Amino acid sequence: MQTVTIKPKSELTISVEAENISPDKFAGKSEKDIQSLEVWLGNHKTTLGDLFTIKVEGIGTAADVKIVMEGNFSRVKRIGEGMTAGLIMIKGDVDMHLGAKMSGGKITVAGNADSWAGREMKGGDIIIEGNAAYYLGSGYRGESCGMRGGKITVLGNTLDFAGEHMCGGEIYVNGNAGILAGISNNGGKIVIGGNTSRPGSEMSKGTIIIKGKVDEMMPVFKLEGTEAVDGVTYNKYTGDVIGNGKGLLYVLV
Amino acid sequence: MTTEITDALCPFCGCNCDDITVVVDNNRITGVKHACRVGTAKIMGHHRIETPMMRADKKSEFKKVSYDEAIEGAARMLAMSKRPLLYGWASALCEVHKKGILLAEEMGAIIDNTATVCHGPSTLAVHEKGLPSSTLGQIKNRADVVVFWGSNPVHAHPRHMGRYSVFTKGFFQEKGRRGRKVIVVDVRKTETASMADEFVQVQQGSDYLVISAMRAILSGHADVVPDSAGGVQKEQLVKLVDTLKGAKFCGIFFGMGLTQSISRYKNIDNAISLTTELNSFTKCVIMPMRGHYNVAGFGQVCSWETGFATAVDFARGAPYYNPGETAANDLLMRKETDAAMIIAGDAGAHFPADSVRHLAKIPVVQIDPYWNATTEVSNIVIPVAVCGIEVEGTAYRMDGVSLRYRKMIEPTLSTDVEVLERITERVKELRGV
Amino acid sequence: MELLIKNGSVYDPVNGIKGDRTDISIRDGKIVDKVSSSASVIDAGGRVVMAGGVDAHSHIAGAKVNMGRIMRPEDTRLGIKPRTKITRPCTGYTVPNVYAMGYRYAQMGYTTVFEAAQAIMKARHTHEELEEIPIIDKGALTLFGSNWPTMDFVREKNMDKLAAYVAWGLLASRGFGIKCVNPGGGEMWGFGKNVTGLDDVVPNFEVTPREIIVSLMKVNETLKLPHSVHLHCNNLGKPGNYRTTLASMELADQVRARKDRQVLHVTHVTFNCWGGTNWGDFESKADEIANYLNNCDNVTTDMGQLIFGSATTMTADGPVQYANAKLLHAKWANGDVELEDASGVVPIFYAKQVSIHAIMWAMGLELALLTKDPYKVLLTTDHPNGGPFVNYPEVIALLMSNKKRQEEIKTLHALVNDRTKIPGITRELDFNDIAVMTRVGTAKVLGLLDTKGHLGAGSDADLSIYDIIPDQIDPSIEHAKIKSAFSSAAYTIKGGEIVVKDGEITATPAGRTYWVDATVPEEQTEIMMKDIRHKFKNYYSMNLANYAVQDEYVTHPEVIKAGAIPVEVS
Amino acid sequence: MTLKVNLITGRTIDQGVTIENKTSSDYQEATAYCELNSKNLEILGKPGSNVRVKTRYGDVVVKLKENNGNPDSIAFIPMGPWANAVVDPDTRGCGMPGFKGIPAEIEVTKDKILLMKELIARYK
Repeated sequence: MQTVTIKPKSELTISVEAENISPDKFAGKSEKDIQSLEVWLGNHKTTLGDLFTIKVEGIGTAADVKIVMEGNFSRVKRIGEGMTAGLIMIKGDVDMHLGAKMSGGKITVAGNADSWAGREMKGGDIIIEGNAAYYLGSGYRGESCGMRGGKITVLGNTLDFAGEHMCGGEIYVNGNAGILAGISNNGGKIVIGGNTSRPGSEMSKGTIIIKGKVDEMMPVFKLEGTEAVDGVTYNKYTGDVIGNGKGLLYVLV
Repeated sequence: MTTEITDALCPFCGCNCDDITVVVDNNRITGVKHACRVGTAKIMGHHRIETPMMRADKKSEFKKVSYDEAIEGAARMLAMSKRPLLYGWASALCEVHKKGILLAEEMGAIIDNTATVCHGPSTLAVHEKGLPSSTLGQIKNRADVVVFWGSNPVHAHPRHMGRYSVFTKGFFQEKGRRGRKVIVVDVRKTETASMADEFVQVQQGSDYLVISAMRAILSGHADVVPDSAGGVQKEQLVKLVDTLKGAKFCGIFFGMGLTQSISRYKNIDNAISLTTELNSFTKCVIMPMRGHYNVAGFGQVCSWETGFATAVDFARGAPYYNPGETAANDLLMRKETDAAMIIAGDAGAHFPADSVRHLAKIPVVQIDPYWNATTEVSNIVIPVAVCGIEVEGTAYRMDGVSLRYRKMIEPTLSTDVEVLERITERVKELRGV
Repeated sequence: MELLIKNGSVYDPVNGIKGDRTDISIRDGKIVDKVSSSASVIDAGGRVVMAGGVDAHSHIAGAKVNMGRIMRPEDTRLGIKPRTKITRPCTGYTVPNVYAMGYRYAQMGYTTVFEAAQAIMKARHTHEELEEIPIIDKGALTLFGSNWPTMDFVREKNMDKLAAYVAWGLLASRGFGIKCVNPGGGEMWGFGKNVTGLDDVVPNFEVTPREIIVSLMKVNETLKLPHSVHLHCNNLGKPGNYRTTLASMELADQVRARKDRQVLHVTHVTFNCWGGTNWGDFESKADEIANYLNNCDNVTTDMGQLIFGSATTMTADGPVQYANAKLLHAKWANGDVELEDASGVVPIFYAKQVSIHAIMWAMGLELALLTKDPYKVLLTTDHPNGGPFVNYPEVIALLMSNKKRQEEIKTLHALVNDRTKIPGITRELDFNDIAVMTRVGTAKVLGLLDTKGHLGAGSDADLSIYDIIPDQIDPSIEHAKIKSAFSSAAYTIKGGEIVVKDGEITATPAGRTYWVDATVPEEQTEIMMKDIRHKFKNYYSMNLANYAVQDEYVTHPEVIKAGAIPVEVS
Repeated sequence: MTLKVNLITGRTIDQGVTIENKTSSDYQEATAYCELNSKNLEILGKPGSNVRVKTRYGDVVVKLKENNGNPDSIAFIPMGPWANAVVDPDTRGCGMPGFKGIPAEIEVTKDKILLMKELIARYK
């Protein structure tokens, strides 16, 4: 087991690009090695040790690495980007691109996550106890696939375009989602505990379950009757009909 | 001595009219023919900033300084910055854009243009769906159905309908206006809507639903479409789809009604899909009504130089692009920007209060011929010659056709290119590159 | 400035040098017979030396290339490289930015590249980009095949007016030669339709593709243009189109070349040698095309080789792009130009297990290997249609190694065995053949053999040294080494300057832009211009005065004189 | 009296004519107003009277103007500093702030319309 504890040295206004905060990058490294890993503060190249206090106990492979982040990381982007294993526990807020392209391991956030959390995620687990902003588990500009695997859980709310271009994996949002959740869903599963609007537009595959209210339904779904999922009765829709999509949209009756 | 310049180009809107006659008397423009009111006003000119100005804090008055002092001050301000923003560019020529991108590279800056509050979302939609479009002459020669969706050319592009889309005659459209059906889709009954053959009034923010309903109808799924969508009766939508399908050539022109309302770029994404799908039945093209005469040019230059159309972040030496993260308002709203250069665009007037509030707090250098709202939040103001009137160079029309602007009169001030070259040289020295 | 390249294994087919150890002398950007003892010396150490690569068909600049970039940020983010002290930042794989375009060609040892299509009305844009592409020399072919004046003059059978229009169009676009894409189809696409063969009549213009092609070939020869007509055949992208391609090639017999080159260049044949009647019985007919080429001497072609992975298709063939977008459910850009043809851009992913793609992969190779004379089949990927140009070394390795081909075939959809001849072809090309397909042949096809494609005295000092010692390598077995050596030149020398060393850019001089200034009698131009003025007054959306590309957009011009009347030598 | 509206902003020809002349009274004339249809307008007063437009994001005083092309409860302010005092800054992950579709309240006021310079001075 290798435990790495990270705390901010000062309040940040400019976002730090810190894809090096990842079990894969820390594995087997000493405190000094980790402190000297490169991060970018705007156009200024600096080191992790320059911006954060870092403590390391033990040593291990990526799967054995546990990164504990204490404090406000709302200006630290790309934490856990591309990680394949291990654990990151963030006891505060985080900036954009949390766990982007990750394929394994687990990230937990006690606070809120900014946009693009779990972007193009392939596997692993992200749990956000607060809110997530825009483009939760989405794709990158122009790509046809966003999230492909893994699981994202948000205990609070999320904003627009959650699960955009999802090709696989699961997103669970306890609270509300903004507009166009699951837009262009190509095979992922999205469950929204609260309310949303215009869900499932252009979906071709996959499932979206909405346990709250849908403010505005897209006029592109065919009502197939009602169906019970886990003991709850939903209106079952198929669509988006424009592309003869085979998506399933369940909305609480 | 009075001379007349014919076939001159208008440096105002994305129509880039190239049939203007300008009367010049003793290096002064004394008359403009063929241009619209907006173009005439721009070409005839306004009150100008005459010399560079500086001030230590934003609340004090400006002091007149030399170009040398202003450029030195600007370079020092920018060289110190960790998150500089270079914003504007729409009223400048492509030659200026190239210099701007080079400066952004040298400084590790973010460069963004006014499309970010205009057709930036259209670019995001093009990433999703492409852009089935054409040059404007295709509309002129062929279109028998013309749709203005969330755009109001009577106000924003006064000669568009006359030159390209509605009243003009063309090879296959000998009757001009009488041979075309004009449809306006908008929230308000605008002056353009009043001139249309059909007005489709949508509920504000509901264009996305309307377009999806039309696509469902077009693909033979009218049965799932409810009685009304986005405030428009299904009956009218069915009729509208029939009209578009039945066209020989249909041109759709969209504006801020789609880019700025809720759903943002997904509105355009959806409209592009509608256009693509209409091509199974007829010929249909779609085009953004670009605002400034060279806002499109910045997108072109930035794309070939960096690979990305706008909102490019050079902080790490290689271009990175992600509007929502790297666009001007994203950064200003998050208060990340620590110095800004605003050039050929007026962030002070056209950004939301929160963004302007941040601009008011950080060092700002402005490069512009005119005193505007950005001047009010600037520390250093460097006046320049007016591109397209006093400076020659390239601009791109809304349909992507590039045109060369000739000089109408000789400039009396430095040009954007000269100022940027000097700032870049000095920034390089200061940053020790 | 003098430079001596000693001890290279030189492949210079034009001058009869086939791997012999030969010294190359360079002075002031040109190859000379001898240099003084004070010349700088590069010891090639027995490594392969060839003239700088010449590419006659690649989409490197202009409206549709930039549309490819704009619509594909997912491509731009590939191949990202920060700036260095010498180089600007690089981005993109299938649609690189202008800097990557120049650097990557130079890194492969290429020094001259021609953009394959520009509409006159959008030529200014093409040149804006060409100006920004570092290092390489370049030029652009101008589209004429669906232009209204072309069709009007063909209908009137007035070859004088057509010749005058082509000459004027080349000047207006600063173009290098006549590109003809799906002739007639571009106009019909204006109303969403297409032609289906050489004899369809284009409505309103009452001409056929056959008449357009033959007329353009005729005026091409009247004008004695350096290059021939460069044809993208009708019916591209449709199974069974090899018949149209053969019929188009036969048209070359109707016209006699007035220069020492082909009458017709048929481009990216991978997309035009399709057999079968639908996607189910789709098969390669590359052998039929090769057979035709083996029995004719007035037509040349290029491969348009398919490369597995991501590609961005872009062409003036508007209707085929719409069909592609529909078939692939892909994003689609369309760029019709008033009175002047169409265009479209569609991304594609070529997958080894898709039978159509596997068969197409074989087609380009079959064409190159079954055609006896390498001068008749140039090496291209029709960048970025078949795949990005950075994969030329992969194609070279495939052509030089049957072993590599067989290894590759094993990974492909099994139909490649039944629907193509590639499994049974054992021919392996040698360095001399490769030099022809990538240098000499291309230069000859373009009509630039005076100064490009060879290492004789008087030629441009453009050359490349590859880290291959011919007598110490068996390309058939060591194909990976071949690929890697051609990917990353040991030296690229452009105009006598070392621009690449050990695969890294060392200097970024500006390249030149070739264009053709063809003269016709003034009265002939004046008669033709009456039609043109009428079209600008009534149909174009811009004024004639603002149409032609100004000198400011070609700051390093290399003007080739041609024309219907003798050019006075001053 | 307060009127609840959905606020949109956008170009007008006069805004275009004066856009490079922002210190002029013509520019203020062209942009510092709010259009409502006559039915909505009557609730508040007469064309030409001053109103305060308030949103979650700020407030601004502009002149009331009649435009019967507006449907009920749609208010329009030409793009510019006055409109931008009250628009929604959220770029919704797309870089584009909310210039259209902002819930707003309009009330009559005796306060004067700030000059462009004064309006921007509020941000310093």
